[in-house]
Amino acid sequence: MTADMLSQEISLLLPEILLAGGAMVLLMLGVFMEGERATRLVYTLSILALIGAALLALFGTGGEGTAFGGAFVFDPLAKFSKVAIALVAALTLTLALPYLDKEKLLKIEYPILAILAATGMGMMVSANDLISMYMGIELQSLALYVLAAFNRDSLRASEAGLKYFVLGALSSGLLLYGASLVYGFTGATGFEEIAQAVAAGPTVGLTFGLVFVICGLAFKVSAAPFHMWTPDVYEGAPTPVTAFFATAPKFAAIVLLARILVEPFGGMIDQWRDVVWMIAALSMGVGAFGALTQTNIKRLLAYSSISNMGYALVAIASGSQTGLWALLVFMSLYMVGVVGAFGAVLSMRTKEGMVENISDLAGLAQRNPGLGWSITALMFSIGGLPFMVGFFGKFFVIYSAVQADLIILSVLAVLFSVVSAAYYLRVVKVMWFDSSDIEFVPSAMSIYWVTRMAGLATVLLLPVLGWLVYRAFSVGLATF
Amino acid sequence: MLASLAFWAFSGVAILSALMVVIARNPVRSVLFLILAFFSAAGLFVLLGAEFLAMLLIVVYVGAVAVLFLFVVMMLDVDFTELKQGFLEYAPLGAIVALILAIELAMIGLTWRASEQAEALRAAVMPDGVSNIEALGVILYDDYVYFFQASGLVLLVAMIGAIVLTLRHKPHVKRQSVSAQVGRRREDAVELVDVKPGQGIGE
Amino acid sequence: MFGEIESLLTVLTFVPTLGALVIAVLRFTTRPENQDITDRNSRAVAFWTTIITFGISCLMLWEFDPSISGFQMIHEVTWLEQIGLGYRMGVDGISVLFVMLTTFLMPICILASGAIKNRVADYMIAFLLLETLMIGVFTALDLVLFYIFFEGGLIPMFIIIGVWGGQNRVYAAFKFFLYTLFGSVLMLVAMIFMFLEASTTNIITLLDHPFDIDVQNWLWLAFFASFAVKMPMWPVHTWLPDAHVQAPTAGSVILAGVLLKMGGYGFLRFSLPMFPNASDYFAPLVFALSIIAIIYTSLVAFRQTDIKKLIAYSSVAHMGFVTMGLFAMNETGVQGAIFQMISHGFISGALFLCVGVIYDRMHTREIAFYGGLVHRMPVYAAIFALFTMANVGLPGTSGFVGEIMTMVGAYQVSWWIATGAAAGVILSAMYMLTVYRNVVFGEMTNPKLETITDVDMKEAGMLGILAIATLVLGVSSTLVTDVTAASVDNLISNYQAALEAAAAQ
Amino acid sequence: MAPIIVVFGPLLASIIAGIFGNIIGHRASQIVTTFFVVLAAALSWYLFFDVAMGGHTQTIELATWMSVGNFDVSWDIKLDTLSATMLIVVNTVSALVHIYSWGYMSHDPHRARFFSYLSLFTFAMLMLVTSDNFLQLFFGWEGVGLASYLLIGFWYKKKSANDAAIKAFVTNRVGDFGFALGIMALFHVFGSVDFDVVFSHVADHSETVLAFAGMEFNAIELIAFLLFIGAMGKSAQFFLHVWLPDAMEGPTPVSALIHAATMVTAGVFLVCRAFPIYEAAPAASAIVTVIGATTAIFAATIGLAQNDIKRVVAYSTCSQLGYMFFAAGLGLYSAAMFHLFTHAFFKALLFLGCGAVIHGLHDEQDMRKMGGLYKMMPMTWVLMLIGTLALTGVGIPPFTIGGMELGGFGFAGFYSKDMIIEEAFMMGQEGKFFAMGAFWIGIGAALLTSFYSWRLIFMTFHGSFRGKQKDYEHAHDSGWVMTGPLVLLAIGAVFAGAFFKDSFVGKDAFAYWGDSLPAGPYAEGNYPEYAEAYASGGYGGDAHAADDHGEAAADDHAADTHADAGYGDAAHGDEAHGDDGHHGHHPPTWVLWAPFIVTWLGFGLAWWFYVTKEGLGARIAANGGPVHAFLSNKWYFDEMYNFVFVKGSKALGDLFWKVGDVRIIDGFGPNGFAATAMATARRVARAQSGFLYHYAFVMLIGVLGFTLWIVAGAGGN
Amino acid sequence: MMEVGLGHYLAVAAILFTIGVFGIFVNRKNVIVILMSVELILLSVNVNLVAFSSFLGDLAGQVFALFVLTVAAAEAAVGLAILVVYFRNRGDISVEGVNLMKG
Repeated sequence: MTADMLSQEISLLLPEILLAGGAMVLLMLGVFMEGERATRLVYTLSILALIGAALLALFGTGGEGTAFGGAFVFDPLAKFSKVAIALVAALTLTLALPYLDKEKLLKIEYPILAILAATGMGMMVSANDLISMYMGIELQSLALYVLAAFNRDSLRASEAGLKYFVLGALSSGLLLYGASLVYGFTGATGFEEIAQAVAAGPTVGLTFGLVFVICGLAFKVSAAPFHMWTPDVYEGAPTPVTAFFATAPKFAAIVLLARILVEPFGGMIDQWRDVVWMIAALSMGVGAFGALTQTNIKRLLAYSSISNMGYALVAIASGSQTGLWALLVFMSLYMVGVVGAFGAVLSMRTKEGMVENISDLAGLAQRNPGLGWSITALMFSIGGLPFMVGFFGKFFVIYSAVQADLIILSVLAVLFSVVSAAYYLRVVKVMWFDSSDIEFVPSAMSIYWVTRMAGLATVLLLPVLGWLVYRAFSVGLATF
Repeated sequence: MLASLAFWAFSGVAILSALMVVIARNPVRSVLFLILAFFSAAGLFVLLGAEFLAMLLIVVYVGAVAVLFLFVVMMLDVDFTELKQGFLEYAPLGAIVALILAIELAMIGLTWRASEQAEALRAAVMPDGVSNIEALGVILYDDYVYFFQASGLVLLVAMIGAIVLTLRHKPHVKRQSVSAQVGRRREDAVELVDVKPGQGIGE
Repeated sequence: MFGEIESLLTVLTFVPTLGALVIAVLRFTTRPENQDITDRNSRAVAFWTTIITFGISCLMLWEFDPSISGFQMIHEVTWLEQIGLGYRMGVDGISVLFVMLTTFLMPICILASGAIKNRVADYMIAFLLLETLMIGVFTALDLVLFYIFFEGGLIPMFIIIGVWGGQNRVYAAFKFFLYTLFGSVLMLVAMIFMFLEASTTNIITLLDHPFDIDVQNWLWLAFFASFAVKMPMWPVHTWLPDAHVQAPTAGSVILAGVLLKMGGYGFLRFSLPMFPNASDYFAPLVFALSIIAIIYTSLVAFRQTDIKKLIAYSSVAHMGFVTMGLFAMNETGVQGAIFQMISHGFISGALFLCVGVIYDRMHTREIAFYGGLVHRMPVYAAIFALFTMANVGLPGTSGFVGEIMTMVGAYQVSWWIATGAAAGVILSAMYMLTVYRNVVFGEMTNPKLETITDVDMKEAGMLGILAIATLVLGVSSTLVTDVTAASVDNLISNYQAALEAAAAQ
Repeated sequence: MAPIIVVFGPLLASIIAGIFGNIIGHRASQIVTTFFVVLAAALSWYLFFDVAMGGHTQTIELATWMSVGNFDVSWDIKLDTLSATMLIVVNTVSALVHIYSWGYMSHDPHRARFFSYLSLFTFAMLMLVTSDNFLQLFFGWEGVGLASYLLIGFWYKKKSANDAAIKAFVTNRVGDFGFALGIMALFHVFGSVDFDVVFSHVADHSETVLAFAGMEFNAIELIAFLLFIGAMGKSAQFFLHVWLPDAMEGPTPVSALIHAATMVTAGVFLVCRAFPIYEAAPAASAIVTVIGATTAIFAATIGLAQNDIKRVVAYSTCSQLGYMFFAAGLGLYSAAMFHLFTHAFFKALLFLGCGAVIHGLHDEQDMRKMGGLYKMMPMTWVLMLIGTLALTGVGIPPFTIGGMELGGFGFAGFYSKDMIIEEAFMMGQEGKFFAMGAFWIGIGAALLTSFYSWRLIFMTFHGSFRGKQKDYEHAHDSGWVMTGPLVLLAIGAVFAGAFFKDSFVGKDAFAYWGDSLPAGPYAEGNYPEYAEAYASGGYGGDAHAADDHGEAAADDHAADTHADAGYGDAAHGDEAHGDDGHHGHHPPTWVLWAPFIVTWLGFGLAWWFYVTKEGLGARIAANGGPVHAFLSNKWYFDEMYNFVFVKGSKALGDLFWKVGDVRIIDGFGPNGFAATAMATARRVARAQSGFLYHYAFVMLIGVLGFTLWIVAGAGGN
Repeated sequence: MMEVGLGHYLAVAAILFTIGVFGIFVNRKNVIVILMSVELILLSVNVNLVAFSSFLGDLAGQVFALFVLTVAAAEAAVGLAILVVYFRNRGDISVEGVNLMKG
């Protein structure tokens, strides 16, 4: 391996290197410069590091290609995902600062763990080998386990962390078992090699391995029946952490799942489609029904996330180029909604502290019209109702499903979307129809603007939707 | 023949001790059985020619992880008498699930045949005449340096995580600070106050 | 002279949105203590926006050439072109009048909202957005665009019902929203299927695209699920009475006047021309449901104790005539159905306004509460009588023309359809006259009514305009049918051609 | 211009009085409406002579109403003899009623509205009679329904008035249901609803078959039947008669205008107008006859036992309409029209006379509280007597003494009613079974008519007063504004029959009716030379015959139908000519005298019951035999209908609403679905127990499930 | 005594795996035992990987196992840290207590 080749390969990793290096530098910075100002500096720099990573992913890498003997790949799919992940992570980190400040949780470890998790996500979407997949997942997961329990003096947070960890470890076990079977039956860990082996004809063992891998990853995207942790962890973890959970890791995991199913196991679509089909249908169903009785907005969003991951899986189930770009468009638009929604949740602070009940939103549309309108738009967008961009996400997903002749699944998808519309509507109903005296204290600038902008974006993105679709479209073209 | 015998012995012990991990009443015993299971597994590794991993298993798992478990078990003051109540409630279901899984997986194992291309697809062919540890060492820092670095990051996260979660600065615990002791000056220790009669020391 | 304005329809569609934005700016920049000023300004802005919109729509009608059977004033903008979607607007003889109906009713609705005292700005914004979405439905020439407008309208309506509605408004709003959403999501799947089949969402192209006879039935059913709920047809009508009863007056007017017409419009635009064979195959089903709707809901209406609910049920019955006429698929039937929709827009709108007049004064819609209103409100009694008669389908009012034309059309298909519909005509007289008697005639026994005042100038003006429209169309139906004739002829001839082609195979 | 003024003048007046009534005041409203209607009446007499006598038939097209494909309907004014005749009936009676109402309604605070309604009614009726197509006719048809609804419910405070109004409207709607279906069927068969087009193509479709109610019918028969259902409703025939007596809740002038002279005769007009259809539809015509005859006797029986003075007259109207229908059903269109014409005079007279009585007694309508009024109200008494004589058809039939034929003479009803009865007999002679039945029913009804008419006179004007003495003392004849119209009507009631007999049914009938109606068997049987003269264009050889008949001749069918095929039953024509020769169309003398005899019999009976044995009737009523109860309760029709239709539809409505909509549709539909969804949601939430090991189970079971699925799939492969 | 083949090793791994699964099922009192069950699962994975590696003659499997070991150790550290935090807050690690959040 020559130095040229090495630098060429390393340039593909620049975003990850920036983040990992940044994490270490910031850790030093934070440890040696004690004090609140230093902590804030670390936060700011972390956000900048994430934005930098996004920019690097967009412009700074040395083209596309694989590195380290094919273990790492930087292709349009990875590029798209990394930009999205880094930006979303930066946004959620922005949302976190005021919250942590108020809740006396302002520690340097938070942003550092966040960017390390983001590094892991970058590795996930770039994974081109079972081992790199596993390492990426674990890097991300470990950071997230810690973040979930970050508010260590809170019983709920630690319970959330515990649940997340135990189940996450179990899912890792499943994933690994699957990976070991795949390795055993193909003789390789690299995706390209696996693809070759798959092309030669799937075996039962390989299928088993794949099913285990899918199950392990389904846990990460909180798809049913591996979703059970989601509501509890969303509820228990500190809200900014939940916001982070709901966005970037989901994106990374779903892209990873898509990559695995499409690239190495593309030849086994008949085998895995049924499984993904079932998982998708179950997720949509559980997400739709589970949320109906919720009173806590974070739990509600957890179920909403389960259901939306179901839609993402529908796109994956179609197993086509269309499915892939539909997935990317869907996820991107969904991210907009979720970031905004958690911004809204973070705005729910009264003089006594944070509130999380849906009923606390009562009368918001009147008292705080800006927030009220934003949440309304965001809810409709997440729900995929027309006129908001979220609709197009679902539209393309179903489009890809119909194209793949998954008619029943698409009908199920739309029917569950009606059920889930009920609870999005309930939030809107509480804000618009009910009234109460609860007064929220003005939220911090970052939360204020993120919420408002996300709300506006649900409509303002409509004209430029074509651009997004175009980007995703080219990713799809390049991947297949 | 001997190898076979060793296999049966190691695997038998591993399985039995694993079972005991699960059903032991006392978590301390569970940990100890876990250690036994790891030892046996290490034996299997040796049989498979993976000496380095066998050693690693003992060093890392037995030496670190299992001991960590033991610490935690003992540190957390758990009421062991209660712990096994309701044990049998889910056992039948668990047994059924486990049985089916075991049958399925064993079936898979028995159907194994290397993929036709497996020969060609091998990423790191086991070199002849080189010890296991050497062979691993050669590729670990070359072909697999990426994973090596990544595992470093994982460990960093684990470290940060463990610290951020468990480290506590207890405000009332007095610690020795050498620099503070050395750098102590008179002004820090003594304050002269001019006390007026009948007024006492007040701000 | 305005022929050059390609984007006339786009302007028309989005002018209300602009108005809504203006109000939103007003609303967000006003301090709470100046609330009443904002309210006043919102009303004014909303009113003038709707008037301007109406003016633009008149311009559109002026530009419209009824002799052309295809689409006119097409406006296209590339949008999501990679996958074949696009922003396309246009009108033909079928849609142009619905646009007019919408823009015509909107100023009236704004005026009729005087009783709304709280959150006026939000109310006006919701209405203006609703107008955009409604116009969009009728002008969209792209499947997806149509769907967006079609479904998007639910959101403002949901809020209108839920915020400014009556006692049980939450239930009604949810029922309205979810019921209609349920219907239309299946249509979405069908639309996507069509999109993939024809690889375009351009309605103009799709109209000429022959869909496989095998899939037509499924597609038809999916579209039917949506439009049948929207119409609403029996047995998926139960959302309507609830929604109507709970909605504020203007909401009811729009709901009955325009939103229900979207179902009929959908049949005309999609089901009939795009799936002719399936339409033919399912026509007996539609007829059966229409007749059941006419008779069943008329009988139910007869037993209502709430005026609005009664009128709502009557709307269901009248929409039965529409579906019956549409699927008769002859000129009389289809033109009659379109006419009936337009006419029903005026009549039911006016009836809801009439209810609104007394509701604003007494805050109840119970029939039993009223009685003898004629003593205190002679002008109101006269106007209400007129619309009662129009709803009954008295010749000379537009209600009759629509009913007779649809029935004549239906008779061409089969006697029993027309017979059932004609039986409904008897029942409509029964319930409308009964309610009229109980509300307006008789001794005034309720002392609370003694202070009730007659309609004021504004109310009389609104109702008067509608009355004139009803009567003029009643004696000169060609005003409407001439506009629609070319497009309907075209529709029918294509339909017949498709049936013949299928039969020839 | 004149036709337009005739038709639209009343509308204009109605609008002025209705909308601006409050502004211009009652007096001005009265003047405006009366002016326009009187003007219309005058002009319609002018048009009558121009059109009917002068033969200037014309059709004025005003505007297009509907034009969709073939369905092309315009607003027209068609003037031919039939419509001109109706014009004078309508406008004359209407004008007189307007004038009469000046007096009758002088104390009512809502006079402007009343006059507006009256004029509106007149307009609708005029639209009806001058229509050139079935749809415009339907417009007028429903328009008069509306006006009658408004007028019956004029005193809107009275619940009974409102109920009666609704009953009238809805019952009429039932009729209109058939009518509308008839129109649809017409359009289906003929592709047009214009009279000219339809009538000229009737023969083309004699074999056309229409499916209806699961059976196949001859198209023409079906259409004829459906149209007749409409006529039944409007003319209060058996089954659909229930609204007419109740309609007496309206002010009396209304009863005179609507429920005696004009609106109720619209059904007869319709049948006559559509006679080419009925001629081609023997079965439907038979139904018309049967229903008409049934109504004639049925209504008469009920009339026997009623105590409300107006109701008696109302049932009498019903009964007389029955006569007209059975005449029309037998093909005696001209006779039916003749009776319609004369009936308008004497029935309006009777109603207005009743009004005068009621007015004089301060709104007392119960005959049991009247009596001996002839002293206090001599003028009214005389006029009522004239009306009764006309109604009962008093007159002397022509008889022969010593080879000398003496022409009969009598009141108006004598000519028209006896003509119907005699012709029915003639038809029966020729083998029409139901015609003979109709004849006997006619005789019977005449007896009953005589009885109840005289009963009314005797109970009201003779004997001793049974009400409050104070009322009796204040009873008085009305002023001239009310009596004047009565006198004019009385003149009509006396002379209209004699004067117009020749034109309507006699020798001038051919020229009189022109193409609008066949002259009838009497004229054809007795005056064939006139027929020939007319057919050859010689008689009254003016432009009329040349122009219009020329046009009509273009369709040979129409001419043929008149000349030979006759009344759908060729046998009749042949026999009539064959047996009786030239002047052979004469019924036996006993037939001529039979009505005369029964009329006097009825008079005698009434005299015996109510004068000789005054109080006997009351005693019979008090003892209340089942027959009396049956009659005074109107054969229990109201109760039956109330039970079947009103209660039935209420019950059905409740069933559909509370069970269908609420329980089944909502219960299983949205609410059921919502409940299921919520139950599912609760189950999902319960599964989310919060326990770690549960979550792990679910995961592992999921894995197991998927692997099993794969195994099953692999096994399947 | 039959010749020991790959199948035997895989079977052992499978049994270890199922015991781990079984452990999660039967244990509803102690989180630590659940963690140990997870460790058993990871052990079974390692047996699998090493066995495959050996029989394929490919070192990648052993490398994989090596990283699994490493990560598992890190995981154990984090997991036990979380457990300690939870115990500090609650004073109990009974699994049945861990259901503050549900529904």
